[in-house]
Amino acid sequence: MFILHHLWIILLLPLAGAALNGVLGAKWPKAAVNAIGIGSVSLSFLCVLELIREFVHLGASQVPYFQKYFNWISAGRFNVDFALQVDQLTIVMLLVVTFVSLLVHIYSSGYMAHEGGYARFFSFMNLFVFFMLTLVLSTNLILMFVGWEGVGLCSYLLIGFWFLKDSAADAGKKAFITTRIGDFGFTVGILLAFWAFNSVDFGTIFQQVANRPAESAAGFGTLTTICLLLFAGAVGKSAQIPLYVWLPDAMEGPTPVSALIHAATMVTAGVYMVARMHPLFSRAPLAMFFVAAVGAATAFYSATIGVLQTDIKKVLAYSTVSQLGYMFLGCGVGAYAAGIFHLMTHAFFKGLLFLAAGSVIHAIGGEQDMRKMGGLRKKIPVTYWTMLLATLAIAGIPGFAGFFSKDEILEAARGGPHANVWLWLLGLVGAGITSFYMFRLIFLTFFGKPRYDEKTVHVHESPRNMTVPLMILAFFSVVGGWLAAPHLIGGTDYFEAFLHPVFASYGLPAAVSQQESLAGAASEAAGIAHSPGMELLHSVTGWPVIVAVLGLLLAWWFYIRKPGAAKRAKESLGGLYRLVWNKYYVDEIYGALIIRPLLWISTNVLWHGVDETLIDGAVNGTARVAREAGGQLREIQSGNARTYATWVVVGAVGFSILLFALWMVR
Amino acid sequence: MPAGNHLLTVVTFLPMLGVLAILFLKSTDHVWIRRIALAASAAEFIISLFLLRGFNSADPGFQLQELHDWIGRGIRYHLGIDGISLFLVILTTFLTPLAILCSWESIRKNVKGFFISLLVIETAMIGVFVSLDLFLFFVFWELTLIPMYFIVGVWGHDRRIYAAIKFILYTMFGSILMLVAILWLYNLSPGTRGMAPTFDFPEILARLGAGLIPLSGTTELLLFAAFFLAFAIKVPVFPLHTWLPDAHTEAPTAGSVILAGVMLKLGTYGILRFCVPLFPHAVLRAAPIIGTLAIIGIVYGALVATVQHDLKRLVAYTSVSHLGFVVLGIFALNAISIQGAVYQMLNHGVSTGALFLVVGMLYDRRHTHEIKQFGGLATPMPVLMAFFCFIALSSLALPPLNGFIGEFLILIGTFGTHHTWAVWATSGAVLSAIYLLWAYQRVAFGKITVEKNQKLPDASLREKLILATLAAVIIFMGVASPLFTHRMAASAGNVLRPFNQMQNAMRAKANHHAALAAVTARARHPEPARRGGRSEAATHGSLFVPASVSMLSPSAGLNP
Amino acid sequence: MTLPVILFFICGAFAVAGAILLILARAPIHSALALILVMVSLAILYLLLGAEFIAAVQIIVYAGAIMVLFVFVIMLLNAGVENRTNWSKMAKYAGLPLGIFLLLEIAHWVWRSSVGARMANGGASQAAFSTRALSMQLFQQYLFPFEATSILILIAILGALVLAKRSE
Amino acid sequence: MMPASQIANLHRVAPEIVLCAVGILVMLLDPFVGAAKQRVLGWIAFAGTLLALAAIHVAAHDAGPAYSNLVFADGFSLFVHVIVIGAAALAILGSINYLDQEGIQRGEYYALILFATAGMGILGGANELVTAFIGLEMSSISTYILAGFRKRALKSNEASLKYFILGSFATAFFLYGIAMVYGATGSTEISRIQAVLSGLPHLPDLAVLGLGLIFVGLGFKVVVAPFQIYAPDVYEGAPTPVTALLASAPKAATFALMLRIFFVAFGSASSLWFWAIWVSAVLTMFVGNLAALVQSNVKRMLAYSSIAHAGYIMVAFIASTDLGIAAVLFYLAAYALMKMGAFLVITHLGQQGEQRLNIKDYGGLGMRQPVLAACFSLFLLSLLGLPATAGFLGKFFAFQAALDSRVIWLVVIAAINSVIGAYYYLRVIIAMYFWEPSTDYSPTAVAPALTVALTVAAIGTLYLGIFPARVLVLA
Amino acid sequence: MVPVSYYLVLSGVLFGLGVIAFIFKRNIITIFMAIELMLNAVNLAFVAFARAWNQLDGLVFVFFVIVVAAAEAAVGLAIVIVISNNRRSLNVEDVNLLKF
Repeated sequence: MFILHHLWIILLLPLAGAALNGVLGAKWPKAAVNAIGIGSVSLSFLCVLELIREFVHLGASQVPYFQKYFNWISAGRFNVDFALQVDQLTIVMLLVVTFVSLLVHIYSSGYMAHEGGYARFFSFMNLFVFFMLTLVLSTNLILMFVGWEGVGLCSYLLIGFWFLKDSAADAGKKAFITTRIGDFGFTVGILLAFWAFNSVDFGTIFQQVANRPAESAAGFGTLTTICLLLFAGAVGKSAQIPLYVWLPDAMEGPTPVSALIHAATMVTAGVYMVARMHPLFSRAPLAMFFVAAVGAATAFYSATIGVLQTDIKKVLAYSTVSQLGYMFLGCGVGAYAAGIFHLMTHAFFKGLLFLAAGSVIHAIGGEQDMRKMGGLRKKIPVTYWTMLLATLAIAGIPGFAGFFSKDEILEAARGGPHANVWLWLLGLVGAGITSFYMFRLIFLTFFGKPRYDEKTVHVHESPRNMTVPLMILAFFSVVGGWLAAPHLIGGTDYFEAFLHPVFASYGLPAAVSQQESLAGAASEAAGIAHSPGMELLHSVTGWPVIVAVLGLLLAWWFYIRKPGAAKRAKESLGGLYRLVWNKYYVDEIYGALIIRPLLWISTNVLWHGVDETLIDGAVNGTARVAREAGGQLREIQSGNARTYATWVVVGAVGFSILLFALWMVR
Repeated sequence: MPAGNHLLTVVTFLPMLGVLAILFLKSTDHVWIRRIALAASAAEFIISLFLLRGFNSADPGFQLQELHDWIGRGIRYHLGIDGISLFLVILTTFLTPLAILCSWESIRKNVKGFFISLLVIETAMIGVFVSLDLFLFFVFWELTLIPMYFIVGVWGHDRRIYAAIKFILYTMFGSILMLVAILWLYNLSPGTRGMAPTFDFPEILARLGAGLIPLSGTTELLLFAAFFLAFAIKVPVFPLHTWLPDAHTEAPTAGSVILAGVMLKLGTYGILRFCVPLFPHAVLRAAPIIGTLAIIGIVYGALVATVQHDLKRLVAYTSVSHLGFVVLGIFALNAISIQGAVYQMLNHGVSTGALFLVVGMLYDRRHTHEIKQFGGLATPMPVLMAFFCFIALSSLALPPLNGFIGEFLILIGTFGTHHTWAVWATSGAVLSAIYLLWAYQRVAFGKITVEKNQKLPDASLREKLILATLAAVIIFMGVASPLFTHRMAASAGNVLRPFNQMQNAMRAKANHHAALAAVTARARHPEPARRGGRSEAATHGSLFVPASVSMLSPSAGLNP
Repeated sequence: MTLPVILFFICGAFAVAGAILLILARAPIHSALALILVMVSLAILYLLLGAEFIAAVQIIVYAGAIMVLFVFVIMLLNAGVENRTNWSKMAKYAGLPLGIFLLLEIAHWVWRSSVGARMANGGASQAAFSTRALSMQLFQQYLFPFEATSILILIAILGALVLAKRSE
Repeated sequence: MMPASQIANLHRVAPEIVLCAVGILVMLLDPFVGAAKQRVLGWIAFAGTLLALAAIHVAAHDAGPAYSNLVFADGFSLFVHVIVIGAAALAILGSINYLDQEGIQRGEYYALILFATAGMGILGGANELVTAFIGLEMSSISTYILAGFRKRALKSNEASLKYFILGSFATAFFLYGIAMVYGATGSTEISRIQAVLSGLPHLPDLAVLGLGLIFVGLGFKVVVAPFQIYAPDVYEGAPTPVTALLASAPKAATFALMLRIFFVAFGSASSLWFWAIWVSAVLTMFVGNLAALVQSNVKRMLAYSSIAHAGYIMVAFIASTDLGIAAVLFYLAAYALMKMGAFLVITHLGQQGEQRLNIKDYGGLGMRQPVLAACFSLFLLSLLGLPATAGFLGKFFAFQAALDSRVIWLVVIAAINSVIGAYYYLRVIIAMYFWEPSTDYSPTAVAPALTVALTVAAIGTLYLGIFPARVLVLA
Repeated sequence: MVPVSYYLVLSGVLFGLGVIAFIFKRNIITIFMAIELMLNAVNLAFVAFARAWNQLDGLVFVFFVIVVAAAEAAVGLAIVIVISNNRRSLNVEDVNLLKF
């Protein structure tokens, strides 16, 4: 029970690593930096494994397991402890975070080998891990917010890692500020939550809502308001419409960063938060619908953008946005487990995709534009195969991890407690598009003729410390989903079963039962008799699979079979094409509607107008008036004695009149 | 009452010893002048730490009091501290050595005068924080002006004279009216029982509390206005802030540090110490307006800061924004938000002080504040820029750094009494990210645009020392906030006592049912409660019932 | 219309006439003469009021010494006719009305004053003030101011000396 | 009369006697002391003032009415004596080198100062209007002469002339006022007047007229609007030490008389003169401060500022309570000190022929002559009313007294005025410290006599500012 | 039977004329005369009141006033001489170096 009692160790290790590398690393050799950077993360990964071992021994009553360390904030009624908690959900997240980041760290040691600021990079990465773990382990909203903002900070620092590039610096800033806008909602949500429940501890809050009925879907009840506000934070952090704009730009950062932060972990924080707050969300149907709707819309919308991207990383970025959409869709329709499940699988395959993409870029000397690639299949086999597996996974081809998770989500969307057929459709089409652009990516990159200059660029497979992580991740992208496999043949979904206690507790009684009978409900909706074989058959021939395959074929048609077709389609589509090509002009619209007006007003109206003209004008004006008056008064002092005498007489007359007036009044 | 120890007197006047010592030095002997100044302020800091030992955090009243007859006519030499002033004193003694250190080399002209001014101003500021006699308070209050006037006017930059005169006239205008109010209060102080008139603050407070001094609504409002105006100008609250950017831009680094770090707090401290407890009814009547002004200040300051070309001016405007939070926290009249306000004062002192130090270090190297002149500095001076980044983060209230705690406490507390206020204020938090990061990016990131910046020296050991100290404090205050808040809790509650009394009175009148009590509270309450009520109704239609009681009572935080 | 009344009006008329003449005359010397006229007529009024001593002093010191001094200075500096410059607009326009107003105001209030109603001549106790009593009063009751005046005269002498002496 | 009482009489006017005696002595010595040695007379005169200060103690030990109630030697008048004689002493110290530098070193000068002081002493102690009048004339006439003491300087002549004609003009009003009061009450002795007036159901018309005219005369001497009109010219034209004396001492003495007349004699009619004072106080403050804003000649600027200060004193005056009296006296003391100090500094800086009076000439003084500049700043800040200086407490008690008798708006106006005033005092400080040193002149060392004077003034300013208790008790 | 008020009115008139004279004469010497005129008016008033109250004090005052007048005249004329030595004009309006 050592780690359970000393959860803080898991946090402290990466923090220490960050501190060491950050303060001293600059002067150390790479080896030492690696030792500290990677060492700390691997240690905390081991801790997590040990933690799991200890965790399984806990009785159900002891979960979630709390551990309070010290009182962090205390003013009046407002008390926040630095306390950590562990439950199944935490375990999953811990596992994903530490595992993926360990791999990414290892990968980076190869990828960043030739970059300046090596130590800085690792210290930031470690710091990120620290904050991410804080976020996951926290027992109250405030502590969660610490992690929440902390990962944002690290993402800011890492996106802008190559700060000499203005684009990178801009991207970092954009990321931080955009997410901050979401955090505006998140903060207010916390405020509201505190005044509604007089506490910010998950436990206490859940206790209080436990015996509350669900609010009506019509009005903005307290819970609904809180949930919506919190969700605003998630929208920012997890790059959903309308705040997704920062994520594509975030690709300015080094590829490992994109893999770890902008694919596997940080961006999923929103999903985790929603899942964590499920007792509230489950009681706020309106909020639920909102989450689902935003998720589905994003899933579809950014998939469409992904279709036309030519920068390999941008494609992945939009696909990430889209996949996050699926996770929210899952949570939104009440299938939290499915959402988290997808979170995990996505962490594997999307992490892999990014790393592989990085390896590709690494291989052909920093080129990111797919139009300048092609035919790499032979040259970098490891990368190719691993990437292909990941693609199959994300496309949802049966048997691969993505298939299981995405399938669950879509089923829930169709037949779940909060099912909504339109959202399901959106998701479905999105899935099709996903597989299309992913295979487009594969074909453009690895097939066809080399479109790069073979004389200057000599392609080479990446070093071992990069390829090994790829392989490991590839393995998990394949098997990662099998936890749920039995479910296909009517058996239990082990993953869901594992998380069940979390989502059952405080859940609405109704919702829980639906949770359990989810699969059944879904299959009933499909209207097919219960027999393992049929189940399997149905699942593997279900709509998702079909659209996935369609997407694959379409991509094949466009980029292998008839390479010219793409161009023709482009001509025929014209306007629509340009719209999508320019990402629906969203950045431009934001710029024109929000940013530039704001700056203009601040400069001309507020600063020059109010500050300088109005207020200072008034201030200096009074001063001028005083001097003017002085100037006038001194004129009286004409220097002429007769004038003076007259003034004396004026005084005499004036005062005598005054006196007599008062005298007669009496 | 007056304990035997004279710790406070020592703390207050120790710097003057330094001044004396320096006076005896030849004005050319810069080295020793600096050393003595530093030694004096450092000793001052250490001694001030003893306050913590003597301080009993359970006691809400004034402690370590000293009381001697002085001028007579109710004017006495009365010192004392409570949880609110305690840390402000320490903040002062903490920042002054840093200010001295940072002007170690940058001040070349008339070194003697400069350090004397710094020490004098330290004494004056501490005096303001510890004096419990309105007269004494006013004396110190005015005394802070002249040294700062000289610091800005003599060692400042190009438009220093304009800035100096603007600063001093602005402030004097406010304070002179406060003097009138103080005298007026003195004349009222005999009260119904015809007791001896007095300037003694606790005494007056007691008499007011006991209802011995009948204050008509208008009188109270006028008095409040006079006091508040003086403090508002100092803070500065929104429409009265225009002296601040000029003063900051023109002041030398140390001047800005002291000005932003401590002098602005004199205003907020004054509000908290005098305006609120003395004139509760007036406060309740004025709260809506002032709260609005504070919020305008928050957003306005942030927006204007965003578009500044001059780094120092930018930081100055951030002060407007941050102190808007403090004022908001105070006038939310809620135990949490008030503790937050006090805490935020300290944070702002540390963070903004640090920001000004960094800006000053840049100035020492390049002799300009123009952001255009910088750019890409992260390459030649990584360490300095790292500190800059860190400080900026603390200033934009990134958890778990100090700024976050203060800001969040204010927001939490404010939300309890006025939803919309808190929501607006939160937007300020978002904006702070924008202006700070943008500024930081323009200074630190990108390629080096100006040739001169190619090989600027990175932070020297002295500078590293200064900044490291501040960074440490920033983290410490972010992690160990209870060490502070526990000591201020009682006093912060004390500030609200009059309001609780009012509220209890209302409770008594209405019947027990919470909701009804709330309703009557609205009915009997002057403006703010009603406003609060309306706004909240406006924002969240059918908002939760249980919290609504605490929402109405201005002192929700106090009675758990 | 008894003798005192007639006398009063004659002298009063002369006095006022002299005052007006003083204003109108352009040559200082004429003004001086006009002033002497005023003083003499006042001296007569003093007699009428039974203040012989004062009347005498009035003639000797005032009309005699002081005015002689004036005339002497006028001659010394042979001050010609004054050119009536009017650079002081204030005096030009506001002076006369103000002066007249003041005059009338004072006249009005003293006229309707209760004290004024008493009889100055021919009433009860019309014995002339005795110079002896006056001197007693002066040297006992008012000894201190009297001594002070001596210093005053000293100052005057000193001043005249300091100022008028041709600066070396 | 009985010798005992005779002696008592002498005791009670001891200061005046001393002053006059020393004055006469100086005057007599003048011819016998060589032109080179004349400055000795200055020291003698100074000794005389010290002696007079000692004599105040004599008077204090045997206080009471003297010379059939014509003069009083009560605490009040003694306090005024201290102020007046102290001011005279400082002025003399300030003069010694000045006269050398101007080449007008003359015994008469000191004699006149002493006589003037004696006159003011009488003024301060007078309990009878005609006696007061004599005292007034003593001080006035000698100051007329002193004002014109730089005979070759046209400005000095002009100052003297204007001061003289307007002064005697005002005096005539004052005198006519006395006559009216005498007519109304049959007496000129203040205590008797009070008795008569308080006996009457309401004020007789003649008394009202008299009050008005007396206010003209005294207002002229204490320099309140609209009778301030002559002051700037005279103060600017007169030799600076004389200006220092003019600005401080007569004001104090005249205010003392004014207190007696208004509070005692016309105490029953306070509701009448209240508004007269109110109006003139407001006018005075605004005229003084606003006009001072635009002056570039520091001496003239200080002249205007002394007008403004008369206004503040009026604010204390209006309280018409013991608190008010104390406030007035304290203010007078503080004011005398700081004004004297300020003018003495100018005396030194003016240099030969009083040329360097423009604010430009003060540029960078802080670097050139730090100590002197520091002194000057101290006086200016005190005039400005900065805490821990005499000036602040003066204002403070003034406001306090006024507020105590519920004269709120006047106080607010005064407060605002003191902010306006701050500007021009600070301007000088700006010149001294913020400007680059003006190099076109060579700073001259401060003479010992002046040093003593300045030190006394500075220390006094601080002392009154920080430990006023003792003085307050006296006041 | 002449009431005191007659004398008072006369003195008032003289005083007023004195004031007018003071304002309207340009020649410094005549201005002094105006002052003397005013003082005479004062004297008349004193004497009249002395009569009204049947007191000697009034007369004593007159005596003092005359002395003061003499002293003033002496000094004043001395000043006049200085002025006319330094600037060859006796017009008071020429004396305006000091202004504003």
